Amino acid sequence: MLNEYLQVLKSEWLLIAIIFILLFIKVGSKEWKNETLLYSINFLLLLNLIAGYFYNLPGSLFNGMYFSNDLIFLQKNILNLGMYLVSLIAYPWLKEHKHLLEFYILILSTLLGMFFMISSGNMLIFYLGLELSTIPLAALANFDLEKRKSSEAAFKMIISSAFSSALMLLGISFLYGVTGTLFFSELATLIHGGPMEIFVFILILGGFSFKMSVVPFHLWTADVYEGAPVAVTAYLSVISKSAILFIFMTVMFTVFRNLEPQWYFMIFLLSVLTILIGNLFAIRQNNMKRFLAFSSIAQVGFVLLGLSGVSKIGMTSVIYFLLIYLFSNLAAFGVVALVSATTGKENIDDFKGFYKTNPFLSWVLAIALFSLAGVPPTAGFFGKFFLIMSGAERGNYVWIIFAALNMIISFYYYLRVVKAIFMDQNETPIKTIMVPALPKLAMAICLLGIICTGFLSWIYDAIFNLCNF
Amino acid sequence: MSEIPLTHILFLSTGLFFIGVYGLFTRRNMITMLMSVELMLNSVNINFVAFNKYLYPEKLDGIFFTIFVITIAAAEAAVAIAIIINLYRSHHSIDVEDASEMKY
Amino acid sequence: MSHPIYIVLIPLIPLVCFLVLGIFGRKYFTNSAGIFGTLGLLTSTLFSLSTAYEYFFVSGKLNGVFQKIEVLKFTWLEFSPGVSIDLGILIDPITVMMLVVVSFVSLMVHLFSLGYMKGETRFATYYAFLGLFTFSMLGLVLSSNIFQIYLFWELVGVSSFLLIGFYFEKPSAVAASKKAFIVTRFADLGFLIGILVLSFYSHTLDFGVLIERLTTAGSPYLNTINAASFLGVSALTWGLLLVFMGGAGKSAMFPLHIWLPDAMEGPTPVSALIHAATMVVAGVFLVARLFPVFALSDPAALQVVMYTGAFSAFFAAVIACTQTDIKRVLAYSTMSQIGYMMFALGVSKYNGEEGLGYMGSMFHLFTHAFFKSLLFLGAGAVIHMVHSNEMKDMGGLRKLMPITHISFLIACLAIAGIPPFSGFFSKEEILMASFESNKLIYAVALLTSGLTAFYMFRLYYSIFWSKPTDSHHGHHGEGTLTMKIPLVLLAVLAIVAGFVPISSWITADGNAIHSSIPITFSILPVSLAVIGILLATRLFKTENELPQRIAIQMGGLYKAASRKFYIDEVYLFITKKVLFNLIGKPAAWFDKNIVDGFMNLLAKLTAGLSELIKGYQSGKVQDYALYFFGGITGLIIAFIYLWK
Amino acid sequence: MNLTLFLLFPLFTALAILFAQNLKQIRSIALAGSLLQLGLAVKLLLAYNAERSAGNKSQMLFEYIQDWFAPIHLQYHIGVDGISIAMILLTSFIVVAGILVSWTMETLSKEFFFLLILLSLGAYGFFISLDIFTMFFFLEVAVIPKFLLIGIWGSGKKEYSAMKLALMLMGGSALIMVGIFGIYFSSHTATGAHTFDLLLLSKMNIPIEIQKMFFPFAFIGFGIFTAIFPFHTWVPDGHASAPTAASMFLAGISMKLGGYGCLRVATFLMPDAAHAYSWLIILLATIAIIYGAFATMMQTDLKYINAYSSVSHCGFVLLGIGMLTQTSITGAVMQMVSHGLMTALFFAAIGMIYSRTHTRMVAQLGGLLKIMPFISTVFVIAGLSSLGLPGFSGFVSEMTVFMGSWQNTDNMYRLATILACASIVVTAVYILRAAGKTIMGPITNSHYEQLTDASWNEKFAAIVLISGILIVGMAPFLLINLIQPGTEIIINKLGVAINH
Repeated sequence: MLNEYLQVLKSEWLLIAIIFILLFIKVGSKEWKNETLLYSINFLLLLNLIAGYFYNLPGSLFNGMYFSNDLIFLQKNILNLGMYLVSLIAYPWLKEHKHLLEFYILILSTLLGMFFMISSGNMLIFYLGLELSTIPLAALANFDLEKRKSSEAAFKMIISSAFSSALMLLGISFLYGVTGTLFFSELATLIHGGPMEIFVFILILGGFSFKMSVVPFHLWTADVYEGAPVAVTAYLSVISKSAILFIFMTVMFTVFRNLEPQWYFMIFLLSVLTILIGNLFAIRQNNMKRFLAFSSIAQVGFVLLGLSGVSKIGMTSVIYFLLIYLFSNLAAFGVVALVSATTGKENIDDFKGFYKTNPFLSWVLAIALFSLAGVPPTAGFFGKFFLIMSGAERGNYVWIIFAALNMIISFYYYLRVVKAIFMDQNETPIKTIMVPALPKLAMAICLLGIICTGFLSWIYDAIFNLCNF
Repeated sequence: MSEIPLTHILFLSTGLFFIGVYGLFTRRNMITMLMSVELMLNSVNINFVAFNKYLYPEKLDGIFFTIFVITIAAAEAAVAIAIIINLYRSHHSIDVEDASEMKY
Repeated sequence: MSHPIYIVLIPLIPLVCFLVLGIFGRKYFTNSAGIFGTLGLLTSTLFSLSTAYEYFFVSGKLNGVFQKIEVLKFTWLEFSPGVSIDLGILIDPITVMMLVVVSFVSLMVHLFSLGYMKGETRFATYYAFLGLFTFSMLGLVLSSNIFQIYLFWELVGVSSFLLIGFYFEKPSAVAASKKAFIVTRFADLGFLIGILVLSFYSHTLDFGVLIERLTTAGSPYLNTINAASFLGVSALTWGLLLVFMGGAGKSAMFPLHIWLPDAMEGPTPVSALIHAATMVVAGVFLVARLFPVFALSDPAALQVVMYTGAFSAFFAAVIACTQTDIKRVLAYSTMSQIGYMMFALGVSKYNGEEGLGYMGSMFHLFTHAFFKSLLFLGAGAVIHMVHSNEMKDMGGLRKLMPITHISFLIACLAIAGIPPFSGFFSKEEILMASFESNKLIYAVALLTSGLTAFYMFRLYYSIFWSKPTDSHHGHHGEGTLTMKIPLVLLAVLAIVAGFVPISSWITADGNAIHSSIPITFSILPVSLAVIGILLATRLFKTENELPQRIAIQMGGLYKAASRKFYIDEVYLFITKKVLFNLIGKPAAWFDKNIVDGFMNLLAKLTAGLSELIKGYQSGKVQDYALYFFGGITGLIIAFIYLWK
Repeated sequence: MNLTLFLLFPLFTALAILFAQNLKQIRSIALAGSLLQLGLAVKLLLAYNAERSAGNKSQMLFEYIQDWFAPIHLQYHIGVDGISIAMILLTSFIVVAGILVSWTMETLSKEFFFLLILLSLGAYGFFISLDIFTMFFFLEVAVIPKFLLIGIWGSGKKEYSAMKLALMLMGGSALIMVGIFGIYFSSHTATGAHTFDLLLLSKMNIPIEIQKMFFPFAFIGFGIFTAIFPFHTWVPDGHASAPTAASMFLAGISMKLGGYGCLRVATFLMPDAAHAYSWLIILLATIAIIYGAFATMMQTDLKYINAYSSVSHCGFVLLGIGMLTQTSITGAVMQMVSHGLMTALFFAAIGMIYSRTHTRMVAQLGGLLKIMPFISTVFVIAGLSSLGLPGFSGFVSEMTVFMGSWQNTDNMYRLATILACASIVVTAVYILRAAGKTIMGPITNSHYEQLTDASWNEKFAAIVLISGILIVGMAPFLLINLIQPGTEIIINKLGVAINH
């Protein structure tokens, strides 16, 4: 029995353990050098990542409030991987930072929240996880205390997330009122598409859309991404997004399964809007982080498209895409983080002539962008292709053609950056940057992921076999 | 004494909620905005409690939920206030209009 | 047959010359190229002569009729079953004759050029091109397949292009070569489409089969092609006329003749070879090749051929009277003589005695080749000496260059049709044939022959007489031996060629024609010729102002004639104004602004749209919340209205 | 014969280039790699002929199937027939020549050659794959190298051209993607599963209304790659701005990807729709031919001249495909090969001239024949073959297209054919204009006189291409016999389409 509590909750326990270790170090009187701390923490995270693959025991606890299965373990592993990479690329920024322990404590607690969220079987746990994964992030967004933008971002984030969770709670409360239960499994059977349920669903969908930054609930995204420290932005754009998408899929496919025809229609509207607006805004950005923010918004539109084909393929494709997206986006952010940490430059124009001085970083960034744009031979191509394909299965070709045409726009702005890097002339290019070991490792992993994930079809097959649709 | 029907309570909570929404949209002062959010959360709490009491008295899910909501609201408020204070340091104002540098 | 081996060699040897000289000439054959090419051609000439002997005297006849013999054939490019380009060799009287003419004249030209082109920097290249041309021309005449003939047709065109543009530094030469190529290319377009039409209905490209299928009355092919019609004209007529268009282009028939005079920009021997003896008669050859079809199945098309030929003959003669550039005079006379051949074909019938015109045409082709190339080579010699093409720079050269003078005179007499020179006989046949079939044509022919005599002797006198001999030309003599030999040889042929018994060899249906022309018939044309000569003598033998006066008398007509009746201007208008300004420019503009502009417009629109909606991200958190709320309500509304 | 080698060789060449030290090593590696490819291609040809003469009647030879993404029945399926072999040979020829002409690429040479090889990899992959997904994959692989090649090493308004090319090609792929999905989801194998497999798809009959819906996507999509009117505007800018080798690859290879796709995917898999839309294809093709030719006549920049003439010549490809007779389709394939070779040769010549005179403006050039005879000869040969002179490849392919087109008795089709024929006259006009001005005529600029003629590598490159042109032009039956079986199958499918 106890053993079960240990194993089913293993991932959470590990995180908690790490968090406590860090807390002890924090309260401990001994002064640690940042270097050593960072290396050891990254080592711990690596262990955590590796440990994630062993002794996974599927099961459900707290009479169904918490449940976990192989797919969820996989998702947690993906998040762990992301966490590890983020902490690697955060290295140049944290090296001089005096609060790095707090940073890790907070960010790991958000990860913990996400774990609980994605393996929640009950609205309560889900809500707790959601908030736990949000509130510390707001604090993190403000982590560069002296930066104006940083605090503005944090404020925007906390307020709007509070608002969104309030609306979502309203929905949940009505749901409770209608059905009298908060358990997913029971809800799934009790919902039959009555008007009240639709209303509730829309409220909850709004909450999700806010977190996934789906238009028109996305407006906080760009500002927060721009203001927050790069590492946090990366974390936001990849990990919390993936986490929320995981749970969103579960909720959509289990709880609101009976509303499927209705929500297909809504997802259609939202996705079209998201892709279009995301692209249109991305075209005109100059700040790298803001640009990536909007591009990630557009990506979510595609994810919705893939998700809309309510099928095992669709589910697989979404997870597969998120994995690839994690590699690509983190590679891009890795470069941006390094550059902004060393030179403080974050604008696309600053990257003009970047190739002359930093060929390696340029290639990493370029390949990452190609992968985001979905160009072969990078994995992004496979990810996007399968997403759209699983959407196309429904035969809604308006949507498909729309998405396909928008790929051209997205292609344009990704290439714009590539053009700046490789082709544009610049008399004061960014000076040659010496890449530290940890970020280099991160980039290497990301590149490996970008190149290989597409060709290694067994990854896709594995996900497919795990998907319990 | 006759029982207060559920609808009354729901009216109250809904009203409360939209007062909160209105406050959030109109108030310029960040603290006030935060308070309006709390208002909304509380209206949700009322919902939960009411539903629990009137419709599903045999279980206590609603009540529990309420407790958690209150807790989290407190945490949220704490972080938010901290952020606002920090923002005040840099902006020397807690007027939301001033915190709109990043746009477009 | 015992032919094949060396018949194949006849065209191949020049090809080898071309390849060797073209690739290595510039390095290794800077001086020996001429010898190399000439020897090569000598061998092919010998081969073709022996072929002729073989054919005419040994193995050509089969029970008294000359056969079409397919020596060899292999499929080169199969379009669809049955319809394929086969490279083959077809031997029949006209082929053999052309073989002899082409290889011989080419040999003469090779020989002549040894002296004429001496010291040219691109001497080797010149001989390479000559080789290429000879190869293509021989291939053309040997073709057994209509598409094969088209193939060599193009090659002939390009080699003529290369040779005309040989002096590529001279813009005029470049322009002339372009003109020649493009005009003939345009004509070939007709040829090509003609081939498409004919091949589509007869399901073959092979001459033998094609002719057989389109001539045997009541054959399904013939019926279908006659049944099919476009704009009220039967497909057969269309096909033949389009093919004839190709022929007209190469043979400089009106109105496709404009390239020929300009082509004189090329080296003079080249003009002698290509633009007098061989390439320009390719059109005649083509019509002759398809003659059975013309004659048996489609007289209408033949009529067109006839009238075109007659008109061109006369038209060119008139212009020739007014030109002052001696090569241009010769060019127009060539055009006029080819006109003769054409309408001779036009007036002819297929069978037996009625095939006189055909025979005459071939006869004239044969004789004309010799005296016209002689004329050109003579002119070349003159130009070589005077370094000018203009009559006014010449005069009184007879003492300085006696051999040239004599040979030139012979040639003039021959072309004027004075007995017993070769031109007389062939011309008689033609006149006879036209007399029998169409009096109008006969009249035109007579008139033309008179004019011919006149302008030829105008030319002759103004070169060799008119002025007193001035010796400043005499700095170098008449030219090398290699230049004289061809003149002499050709002169001899110009005299004796008339006695070759063409009539018993080359006829439409292969049977010999045994018609003798009554001496009385010859009186009229000969006397006309003599009158022409006398007139020329009166006007040009000695310098006088009579010609100017007459020119002024004639006024507009003379001017028009000397300006070649403004045909060039018309063409210029069509190409420059219509093609370039009315089609080309708008197309380019449209592409740049409309098509491309549309693509750019899309980009601009996208950018503009994103600019338009940027305010939506206002940076105020309350607006964000508001939009959030709006999104929720929007979804609800959308759901209520749009769903179901 | 393992076709995967066609992917591995370029791959390893590219990797080797990454580890090379200096230009010398890089280019020698690249050349070695490309020569190996050429050898491999020839070996493939021989092996193919051997198989066929051994009586192997199967549609595709050297097939190899490997499950890839099992859940969606996606396979790595490769194999070749005559058509693809012709294309592979073309590619290998051009790759060799392209590497040779960029022999002295000093700036960022490593990246340059790497991208070139990558481009060729995409082309090879495209031609050997028998699975629509993999085809699409390789088609897009080629896009990015093009973008970078033009944008980094190009000239003139290179960024604009590169971006335009990339976006328009991306638009093409977007359309193709939609078309592919349409085909995929309307396919049902024996097991009821969907499939991307070309051969399986060709066995099953896609419902006609679905064909009619998706044929335009596929055809126009691939058409954009082969410069179908009105989506051809990437061609002039792209070719003009690209460095020589890139122009050669673009016009010589990647425009052929489109034609091949139109044939293999659109027409072959959706024959009914092909019949239904053939009038449209022919219309667009004819417009492209005529209008491209006339637009060319107005150009003043040699590269623009050749680019627009490519538009016109690729019109023949589409015309041949649209006419839907075996002869015409065979002609289309031949035209692909011949146009690939001669346009590459043309660009090579232009590049050589440009690298010496530093101008491509017809007006500023003149009398080059005197100064650089070899290059000028190459230029003239390219010109003559592109105006369809017998003995060069242009003639046979164009004639085949014409003969095939004429087999359609419909008057409008006949008119289209005649217009197409007429275009060869216009071609003559602009080719001779260009040649007459640049090669012939007086020398316009005195300092041209001390310019040098072609260096050995340039000569080698030119000779490689010319020999290709001559082989096709002199012995077309070789090419025809190679192609015929392939086109026959396509035609049979089309015939079936008419009947049912």
